[in-house]
Amino acid sequence: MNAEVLIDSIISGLLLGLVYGLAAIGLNLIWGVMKVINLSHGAFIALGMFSIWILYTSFGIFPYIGIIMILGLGLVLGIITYFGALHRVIDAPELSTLLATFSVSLIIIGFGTFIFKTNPKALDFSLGGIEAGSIVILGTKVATGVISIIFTVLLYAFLYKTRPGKAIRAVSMNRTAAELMGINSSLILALSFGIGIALAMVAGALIATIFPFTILSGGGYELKSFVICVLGGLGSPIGALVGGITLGLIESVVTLGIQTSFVPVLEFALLVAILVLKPSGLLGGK
Amino acid sequence: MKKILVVLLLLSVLLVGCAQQTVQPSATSTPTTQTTPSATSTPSTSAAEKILIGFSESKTGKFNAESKEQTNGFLLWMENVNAEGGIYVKDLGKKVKVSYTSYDDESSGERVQQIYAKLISEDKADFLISPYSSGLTASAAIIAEQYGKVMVATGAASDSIFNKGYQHVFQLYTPSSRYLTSAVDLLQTKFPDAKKVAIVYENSKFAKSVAQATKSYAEEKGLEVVLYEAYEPGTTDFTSFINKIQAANPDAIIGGGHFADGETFAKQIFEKKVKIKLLSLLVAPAVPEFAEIGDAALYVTGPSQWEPQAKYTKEAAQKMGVEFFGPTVEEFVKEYKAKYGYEPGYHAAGGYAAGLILQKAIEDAGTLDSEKVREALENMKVMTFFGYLEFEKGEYYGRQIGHDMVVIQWQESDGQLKKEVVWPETGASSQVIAYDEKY
Amino acid sequence: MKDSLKNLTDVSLLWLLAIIAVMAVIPPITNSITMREDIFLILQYIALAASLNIILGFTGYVSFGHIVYYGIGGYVAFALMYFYGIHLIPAMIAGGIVCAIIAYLLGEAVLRLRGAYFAIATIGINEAVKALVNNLEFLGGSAGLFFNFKIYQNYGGAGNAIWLAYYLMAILAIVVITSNYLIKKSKFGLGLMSIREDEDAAIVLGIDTKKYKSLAYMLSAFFPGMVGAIFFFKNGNIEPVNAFHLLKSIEMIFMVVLGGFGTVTGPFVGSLLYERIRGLLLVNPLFKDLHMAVAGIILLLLILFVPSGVIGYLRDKVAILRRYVE
Amino acid sequence: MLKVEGLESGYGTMQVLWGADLEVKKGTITTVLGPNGAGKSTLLNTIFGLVKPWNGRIILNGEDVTFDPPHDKVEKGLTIVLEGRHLFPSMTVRENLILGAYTDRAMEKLESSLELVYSLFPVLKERAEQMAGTLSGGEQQMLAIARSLMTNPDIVLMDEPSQGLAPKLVMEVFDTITKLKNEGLTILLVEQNVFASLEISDYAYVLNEGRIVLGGTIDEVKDSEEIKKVYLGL
Repeated sequence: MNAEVLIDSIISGLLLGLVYGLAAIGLNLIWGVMKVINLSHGAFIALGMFSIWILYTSFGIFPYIGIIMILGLGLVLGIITYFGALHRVIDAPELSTLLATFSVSLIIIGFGTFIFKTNPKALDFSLGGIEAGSIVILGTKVATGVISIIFTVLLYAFLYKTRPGKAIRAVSMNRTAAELMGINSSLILALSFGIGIALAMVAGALIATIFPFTILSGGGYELKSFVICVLGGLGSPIGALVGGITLGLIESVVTLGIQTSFVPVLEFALLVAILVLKPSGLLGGK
Repeated sequence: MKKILVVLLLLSVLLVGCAQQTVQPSATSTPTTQTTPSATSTPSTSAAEKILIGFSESKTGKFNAESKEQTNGFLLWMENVNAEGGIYVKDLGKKVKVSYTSYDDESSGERVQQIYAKLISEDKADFLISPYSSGLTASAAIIAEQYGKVMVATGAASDSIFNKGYQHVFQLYTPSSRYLTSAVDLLQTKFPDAKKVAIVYENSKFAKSVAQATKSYAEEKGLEVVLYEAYEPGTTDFTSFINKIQAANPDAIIGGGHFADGETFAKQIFEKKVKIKLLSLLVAPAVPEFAEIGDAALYVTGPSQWEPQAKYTKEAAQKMGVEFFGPTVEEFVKEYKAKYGYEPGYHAAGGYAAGLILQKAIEDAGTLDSEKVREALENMKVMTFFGYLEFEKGEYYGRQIGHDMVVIQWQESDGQLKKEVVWPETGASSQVIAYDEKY
Repeated sequence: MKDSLKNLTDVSLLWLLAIIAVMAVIPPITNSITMREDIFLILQYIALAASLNIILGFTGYVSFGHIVYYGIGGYVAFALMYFYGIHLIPAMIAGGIVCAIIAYLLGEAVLRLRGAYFAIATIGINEAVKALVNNLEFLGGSAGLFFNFKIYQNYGGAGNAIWLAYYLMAILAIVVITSNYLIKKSKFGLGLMSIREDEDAAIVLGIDTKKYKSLAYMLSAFFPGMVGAIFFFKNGNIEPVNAFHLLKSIEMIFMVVLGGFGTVTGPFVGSLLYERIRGLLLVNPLFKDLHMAVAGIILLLLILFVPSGVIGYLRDKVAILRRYVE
Repeated sequence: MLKVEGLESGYGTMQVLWGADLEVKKGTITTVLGPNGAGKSTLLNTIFGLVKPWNGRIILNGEDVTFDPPHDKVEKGLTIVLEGRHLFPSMTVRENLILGAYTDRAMEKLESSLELVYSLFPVLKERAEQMAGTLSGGEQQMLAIARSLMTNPDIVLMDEPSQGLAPKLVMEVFDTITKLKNEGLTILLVEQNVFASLEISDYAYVLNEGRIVLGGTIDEVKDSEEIKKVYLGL
């Protein structure tokens, strides 16, 4: 092993981690605001992948423009899903929300399998790359990393600078108090869920620009998202990004030292250990 | 709201009613296709009206795509046979038409035994075809064996099913132990300077057994295996893995797993400009969608059970001194295209061949009796559009020993990516090109 | 415990056991293989759902990766039979015991977590164990283990071996349902339910919640371990992807919720209904290609409109049932 | 200004209010007294809409608002200071206050409301950039009241504002309430602290077992046998 390999692995881990982070951010936002573990997260990631695939292959829309359309689509779908599947059970014990979101996942995957089968798809699309010795950094990966950062920054600006963003934060801290301020908490919850879903779909679309996928691909990212959220602290959007980068680095750098197939053992063992020892995440204060 | 509740409740009560019915012998779920009203007595003793073939297919879940192709192939065969009046059964002195019954196994092992038990004891299937994939076939085999029903296994390449003492399971596919050995042969013949191989595989049942066999074969042939490592199913980023491979500096990379990981792996090897003579991957290159990755697919090779360009001809059969049975490759491809609108892949060919081989065995045996048909299969040596087929009689009873893999390579002609058969040399449609020629 | 034994005469348990027993003897009487396979699956579901009910229904802890115990039990028993030729029955019991021990150890850590945190941790445990077994070469790694058909000769042939598995599953289903009932009727069960309603209040009442939760978790792991042992014995091979299939975990939860969370009859009714709904969806020409989506819609409607499950709903609406249905 | 007629409500299947009637006149402080468990908090929560009314009518400024959700009532000039404060702990004091002015109605007056609040509670101005969760108990109560003022209300419902505070702070809270009245606000107060609340109120009602058993001007109530028996121990 030499320095070049190590540097290459760190860069690729970092870029991959940013995508992982974006995939997990929606999950974490929804958890933070609604205290709901969204088991339809993976299904919506897959939906994002197929949306960009349809936009690109059928309508010839440039993927990074398509992402904006998908953001809107995700927002609408998320809000519909909230009122259709979650609104009635939002105050029920977590089992109800777990199963409600899982049933949404079944519905999406069910129709998805019917329409798309489980054939893998890929976007034949390239932005070139940067080369230095044996280090190759792909344009699409860099773009994906940059877009992930942009979306995270935008999300933070939205949460801290805008009126609905502040309302989301208020609702996440204390729903009753938010109601006292005249905030329609149902609308805010729906909005949060919509944003969470929109981010999941955008993440799916971005992943589709770098990796092949099937309708079932979302499941893997959903599980990874759990690990990421726990690493970075459940409920904290920025934590998701940090957790994502941590996971990306673990996957790319640790792989150099151990048998690759042991990485998931490490990841999930870490998930359980952190939950038990430090539930606020690696970064969390308390 | 109240109304919905009531409706749901009624629905539930109705379902409870249905559920209780399971307990009564009469009512069970109906098969997906309507078959003969009832075949109460065993077919071998009565003048059978129809030959019923039973199998489970994966209409949902991860095997959905492959299984669908397999069924398509089978249905085409059934259509063809029935168009000619059916299979000629000598004992009955007439042709008997074929029908089938199938259920969805959801790509999961849980239901397979239930389905095969139902096919045998309730639907009275005369013969069985395996589910798609080795794992599901292994579960089904126990039931088939227990009731002495012949099961033709297609879409199941594992060797390990066949040293478990089964006497009624016959494999169509080249077993996994020989999946990538042709790639090793190809490498040694065409690139004699290449000495170092990296064998990397997906950590799953199928890929692992292929990799194990390939490793010992490569070492036996005097190649140096410089890296032998697995990656997790569902891996999407191979960057570090490829770094590891590059550090070992191989002349060829052989391995892979299933489609998605294979496609990703190939794409990322290209992106990292890995300099090797041969890249040979399981499953992915043989699938038409592999072309979606564009330039990355160029010069990638992979084993395939069957290709439309395959040269399994009557002349070849004559040369070997065996019978040629069923349609020619061209006929099969043409008919399949006409019926489904696209070129068949090997899963579809396997599905057709499963029916074909049963037909041949029944005609040879001249009866529908399971044991006689089994003997016919045991002694069968036949060339078909799918290739030469023969089954092992020894420790691995029923394992395929006749059929060979072809190696395909994605090459360019007129700016279009096209699959070419590059191995075995006798059936090759084009010469193999070194992988690093593309850079 | 004495009290609960006295209550054994209660109608609610008796009719339930009677139905299961009647159901279970039909295949041997009619000698129908199809029915045996159908009912085997239903019995397996009943045993799994009722096991999960102990921790999920009574205690209110959402064990989302509960299938891990089915897989561990299956692997332990399979390995004992495969490597040492041990008979199914002791191997099965060993599988159950190993699961209970693992549940005790893991419980020490994860039972401190509440709500969704616990649910995520159990998913993590399942995935970690699956990934680990995938890498354990002596258990065949990702390829799993595979019986030789000859192994069934020790049981008088494959036919007898499968019947043995069937009877064991029937007995197990009855045992799990009975233990559900005993728990519900006991002081222990009352303690569990107080944890479900308000864990802090339960502590204030002087309930040793730690011990109670641990015991409930061990019990609810013990039975699935044995179920896994029987299933994989009959299946003839075991692989990580089948043994630790997260979707099956969710199926278990679905059955408990469908029938009625925290009731004794619920898991039974839920399993029966679930199996039938699936059976209908799978073969109905209208739904067969969309059965997953239809299942999702049904599940959603259930969660939204009948959250207490079929039994819970009936008990609420039909007063007389309260006396006869537990 | 606010009129409640035959109000019934409860939790699940348990009825708590059994037909409460009361009226709050503009520019006054009205107190609801009653023993523990009489349903005082439920009454306020039902008026505000946090607990759904089962029966009866709530009329605000002549408009029937019985089944309006809470956020709509805020838009119509009603607000509540809940028992237990309900702040946004990881937002700054200033952010808490600004969120108080979330509705369109409140937005218009954001600047003047803020000025008013800072003049009433100078301490909040000093701590404007501090996280709300780090304030002392008394300061948190001030912030809760201040934040409710930010909604630009006509009428403020207050649930036990003095609960859990040191005696000195209790007096401060009651002073504040009087100041609010002087600013022209209408206040409906629920209190355990009978003496202090009677001191500042114009009208009082006595709630017992979910029903209003007595009501009138402060003097009428003070002199009634009922109140003497229950509270004054005479």
